[in-house]
Amino acid sequence: MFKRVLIANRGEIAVRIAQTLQQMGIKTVAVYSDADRRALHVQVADEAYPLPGNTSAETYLRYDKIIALAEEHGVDAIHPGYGFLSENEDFATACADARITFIGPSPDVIRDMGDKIIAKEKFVAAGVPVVPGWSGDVTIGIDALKKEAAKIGYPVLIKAAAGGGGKGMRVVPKESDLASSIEAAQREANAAFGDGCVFMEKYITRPRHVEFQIFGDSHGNVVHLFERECSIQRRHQKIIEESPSPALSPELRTKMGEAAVRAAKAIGYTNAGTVEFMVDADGHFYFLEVNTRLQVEHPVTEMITHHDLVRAQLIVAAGGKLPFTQDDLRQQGHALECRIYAEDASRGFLPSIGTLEHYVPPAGPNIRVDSGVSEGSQVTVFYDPMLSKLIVWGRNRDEAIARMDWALARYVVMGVTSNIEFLRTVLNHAEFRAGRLHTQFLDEHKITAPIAAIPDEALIAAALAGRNGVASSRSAATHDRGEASVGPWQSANAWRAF
Amino acid sequence: MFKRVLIANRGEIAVRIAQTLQQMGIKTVAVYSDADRRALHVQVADEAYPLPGNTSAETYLRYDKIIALAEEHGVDAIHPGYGFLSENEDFATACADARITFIGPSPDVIRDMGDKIIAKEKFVAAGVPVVPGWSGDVTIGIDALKKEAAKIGYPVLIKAAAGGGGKGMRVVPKESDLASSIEAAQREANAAFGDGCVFMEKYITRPRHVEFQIFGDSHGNVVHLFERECSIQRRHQKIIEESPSPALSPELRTKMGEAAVRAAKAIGYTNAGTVEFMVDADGHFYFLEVNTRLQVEHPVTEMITHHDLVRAQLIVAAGGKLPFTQDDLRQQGHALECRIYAEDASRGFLPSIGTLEHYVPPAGPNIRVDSGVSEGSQVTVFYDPMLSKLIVWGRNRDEAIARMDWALARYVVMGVTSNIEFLRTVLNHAEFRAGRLHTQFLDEHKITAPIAAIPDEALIAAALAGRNGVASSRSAATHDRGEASVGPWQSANAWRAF
Amino acid sequence: MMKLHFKPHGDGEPIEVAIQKTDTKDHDCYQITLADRQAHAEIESTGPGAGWLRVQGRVLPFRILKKDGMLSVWLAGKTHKLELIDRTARRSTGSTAAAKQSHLQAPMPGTVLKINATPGAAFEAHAPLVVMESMKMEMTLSAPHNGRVKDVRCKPGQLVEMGAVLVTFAEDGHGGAA
Amino acid sequence: MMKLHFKPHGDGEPIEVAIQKTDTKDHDCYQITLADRQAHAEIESTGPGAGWLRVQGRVLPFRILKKDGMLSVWLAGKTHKLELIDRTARRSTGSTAAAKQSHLQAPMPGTVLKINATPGAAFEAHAPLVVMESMKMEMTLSAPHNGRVKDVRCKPGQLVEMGAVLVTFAEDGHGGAA
Repeated sequence: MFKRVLIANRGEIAVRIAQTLQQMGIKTVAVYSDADRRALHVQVADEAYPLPGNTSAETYLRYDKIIALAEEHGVDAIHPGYGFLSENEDFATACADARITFIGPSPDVIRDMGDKIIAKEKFVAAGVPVVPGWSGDVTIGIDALKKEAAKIGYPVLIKAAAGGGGKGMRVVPKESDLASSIEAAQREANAAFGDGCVFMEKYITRPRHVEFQIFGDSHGNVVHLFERECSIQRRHQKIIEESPSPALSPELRTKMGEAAVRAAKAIGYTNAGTVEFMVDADGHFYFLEVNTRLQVEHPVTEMITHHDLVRAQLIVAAGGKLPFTQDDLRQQGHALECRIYAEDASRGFLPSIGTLEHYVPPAGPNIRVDSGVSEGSQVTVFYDPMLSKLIVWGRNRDEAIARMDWALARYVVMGVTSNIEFLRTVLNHAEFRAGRLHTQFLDEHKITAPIAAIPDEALIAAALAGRNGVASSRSAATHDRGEASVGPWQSANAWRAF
Repeated sequence: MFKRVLIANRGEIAVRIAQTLQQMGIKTVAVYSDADRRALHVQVADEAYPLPGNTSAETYLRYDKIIALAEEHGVDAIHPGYGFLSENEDFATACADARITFIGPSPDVIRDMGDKIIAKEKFVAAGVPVVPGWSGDVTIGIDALKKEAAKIGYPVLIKAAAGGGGKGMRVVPKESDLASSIEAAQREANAAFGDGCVFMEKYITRPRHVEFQIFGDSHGNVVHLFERECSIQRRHQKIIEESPSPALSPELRTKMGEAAVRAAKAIGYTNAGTVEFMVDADGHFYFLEVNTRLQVEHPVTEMITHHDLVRAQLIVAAGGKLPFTQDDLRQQGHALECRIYAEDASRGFLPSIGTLEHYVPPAGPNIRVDSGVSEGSQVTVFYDPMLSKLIVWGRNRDEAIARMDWALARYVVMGVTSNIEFLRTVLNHAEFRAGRLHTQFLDEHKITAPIAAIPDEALIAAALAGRNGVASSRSAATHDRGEASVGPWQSANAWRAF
Repeated sequence: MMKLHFKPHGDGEPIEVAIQKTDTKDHDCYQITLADRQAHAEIESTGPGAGWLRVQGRVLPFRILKKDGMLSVWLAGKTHKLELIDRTARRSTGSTAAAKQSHLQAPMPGTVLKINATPGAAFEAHAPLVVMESMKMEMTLSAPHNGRVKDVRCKPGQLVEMGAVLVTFAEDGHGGAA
Repeated sequence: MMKLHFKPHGDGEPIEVAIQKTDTKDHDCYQITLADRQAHAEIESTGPGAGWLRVQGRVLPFRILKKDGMLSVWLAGKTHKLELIDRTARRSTGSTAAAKQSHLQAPMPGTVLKINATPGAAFEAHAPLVVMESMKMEMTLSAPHNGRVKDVRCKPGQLVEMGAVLVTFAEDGHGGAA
């Protein structure tokens, strides 16, 4: 097994990977940008080295610098987490050149699966159903493109060939929107992935997003660890995930799992990956794409299988056999994940930046919080505004939902605006409780941030806290150096004037 | 199901019970002493009512007051937790008289099992092996007692007929110590339980303490939820518990589990209970006692069975059937629990009182902390100095130990002295790792608090923190009302003088 | 007796909260008058900006934060924003923003990608005026109402602060050519 | 250059730590001299009494607390207690307790159960003098050395504070009847 592993990432996933590494007796090496100097992922590592600069392009995407640090500090292997360099074929190749193990699939697999058009062809060859669509050179001109779109039938979906996460995606309801949508998608794809290549496919109305966790080793073993339903999305960004999917019969689960494994075997897949499918109202499923990395929502799978996927990644990357066979794996109970974002649902989900003046994640049996921040952390403009993931387990879906709602109601985030109240609105929607999920759920049910009337108790708390000097700001107490700190209540003249 | 349940307890168990109740949609009602006004168990409840006074006798043991509050506030049922009134037959009877459900076994069972002499007789009748001993009227005089002790054979153990938790227990190595030991045990038993009645039994050298979780409903179903090994004890107080026991073969486990269930059925046991056994080096087991309540270490069982024991208690107390059958139950993986005490291992484990200036429990997958305190909490002289329980799960014992050690190393407790470093010393002892446990483990291996040399880094931290004004005391910032708070670093003249 | 006046953030009428200490012992107990409602409340501090209220037996942990002149109160899973109105103060509260917008501001820090506005050009409500990228997401800033561009104060590729004025609007009846 | 002197709590020689700031930028970087050892260290605050050190790449979160004149430093799972020695101070540190004990103190608050001491009575080292109950546990307070009782300052059933003097000892060669 490796002795020293560098985590080429930040935030909650860097913290979570460090936990497994350290519990396996492996030293963890972190890297950090200037903006992340006080970040949690630095504090939990055994060693940490700076990547000067603030933007991703200057820091976490600079694989030349990361590999140089790894070589300088005797690192055996690099875990890329998700995002950043995790699906970068060049990085995986550069690691191999430096004789450092990249914890993930081979560069070839990353390249092929990173190109959605090639990925689709490979899956078609393995007999996996795919969504009808068109791909080719978009410079054929708008008239030719309109013809292709008409063949597929509106609504049509424009997608970036590289990358994922909703960037470079546009739904086109009618022909007149086609040109502007392709242009916008290309611009976004270019900005996000440095590759403006896009393609079109049939837009399936009210599909469910159901993905299968797959895992392969270098001995030819490939298994799946069941599905995750990730239909609750906002602008193609997943926000609530669960397993089992309320939509899958045991037969459909077996069929889809077998299809995922068959395709993964056909392409010689190793390490952790995810095969994403759309499932329509009639239970037909269509291959979407493969993510060649650990997925944000992997804890859902960990909670229903009781296996640590990061640990399995390390074993497989070190040349070992998968620590589980398909027959070992059981889907026990029900797991739910909510992604906690610093964003303001009442202002169009604009990211909210600032200092986490109060940050108290919930805790209790069968509650897991994978957090990238702690009280006093800064949320900056430079990176993704996800603060944490709240994952719960229950014996069944109802119990899991009740536990999640309980936990969200006790999750204190102040200083930045969070999506916690929005998540609770979704979770308590009758259609969500009934399990009738699809990717347009939030739009169709017009779910927005609730506007709560201010209860008397909040006014009483505000009045009495001011009167008693209870209220104070963390930043005032913490970050004033050299001079005596004065609580904000004392300086509120109006407050004390009465 | 009940609508409103009063928790007649405090600390971590009151917090933990509230979590299950609230997630089941049941309103929780807390009670609190003057000293507990700011305690965590008050904050997590839906409603809370004061019990004036500070000592247990004035507050959490005053069942007349507790029942009056329950009646006044429309409570359906009372959960007694452990300790305090949990094994008090009179309280259970008074609840029944007030038509409030007592969440636990019937008063008759509590009475019979509370008297260790009667309990032993009942278990003998059910064919469960017991330790040879003598019980009777100790006023027969010291000479007669010496004769009885000689028949049993030294070492002999003196135990209180009422209660548990190590109170009123004395090991007597030789005849000359018998009189003073009986006197001390009687005095302690009298103080703790209001009943000085004691008995003698054979003291088994190096026994393991292995107990079985049992559960019965009012429909005649009784099951066991496997064992917990609790051999690591200090002054008869358990400090580390685990399941499975490293000592039990599958055959022995089945045999002991069946014996526990057989006896429980014979006495008509309902709700949660624990049958404690001693296991000697040859795998013989002897009945010790029955605890007619939820046990401190019940989370160990929850983690290996994935069942919520408090939830099961509520279902059974409401007249429902057990939510699991013996065949449903599986022992999965390995769970370990460490009890975190505010006590100073370097000063003879004296309880340590004060304010928790820093309190940061560890978190991560498969780590559960049942905590009765939070940062800023007061640890007082009035109650048991247990702060929390740290429970971890692993696929096997080695993984669980590694995770526990990782978690303990990250558990920050400052302001009071904790036993965390002592626990890590035990956990890292070669004999503990080998699973060779027995109840004299700590004495025999002379495990004491480690005396760590001060590392350079601690001196550097102290010097730089003072220089930079990092250090500050929470109490100075929080509890000074009305005047601007000055950090202690600023007021440390010597500090700034250089 | 002490009276405080709060205004809910955004819309809403000011609310008067009158508090009267009822207990001189250790505990902080108060009689509260809130419009026509009365309540007895206790408060206890559990840390900086943290505490609990006890009203009619119900225990309500809260967190409170004063930031940018606004009070945020977290209570039972919801965060409420309030302004404290100083009835004795001379200065105005500064919260009376112009009813009609005179400019388009950056809602958060980010990079300007594209500008669909030229000085003097007319625009309709909801017309996309500026495309920005922030936190790796593209967003379109649309016109709040019909109007005419007065001045463009940013250029593509520019990194702008939150609140930066990107485009100013001509006042009614004024401005450049149609 | 700033020099600080620490004494490990309990036994141990004072240790000098010399610190010299090496960086005038945002980060707080220092050159440290500790006896014959040198190190480069960075420090960052993450909250009240909390922060991390970075020494030779290693990141070490710490917590620090000043209480009763003593510094406690939590680092990598261990808590270290230090005294800061003020070399310029006029007043004595107050930590030089008498080498021989002149009395028996309550090690913590609790109730006195039993007293095995009468004024003038001689006792041997380890003899049980007082039995107390605290936190529901019984504990025996034993004689620290051979000696003679001077005075008994408590009685059974009495609730005593931590540090309360329970029994005083006669000075050497003095005291009551044998």
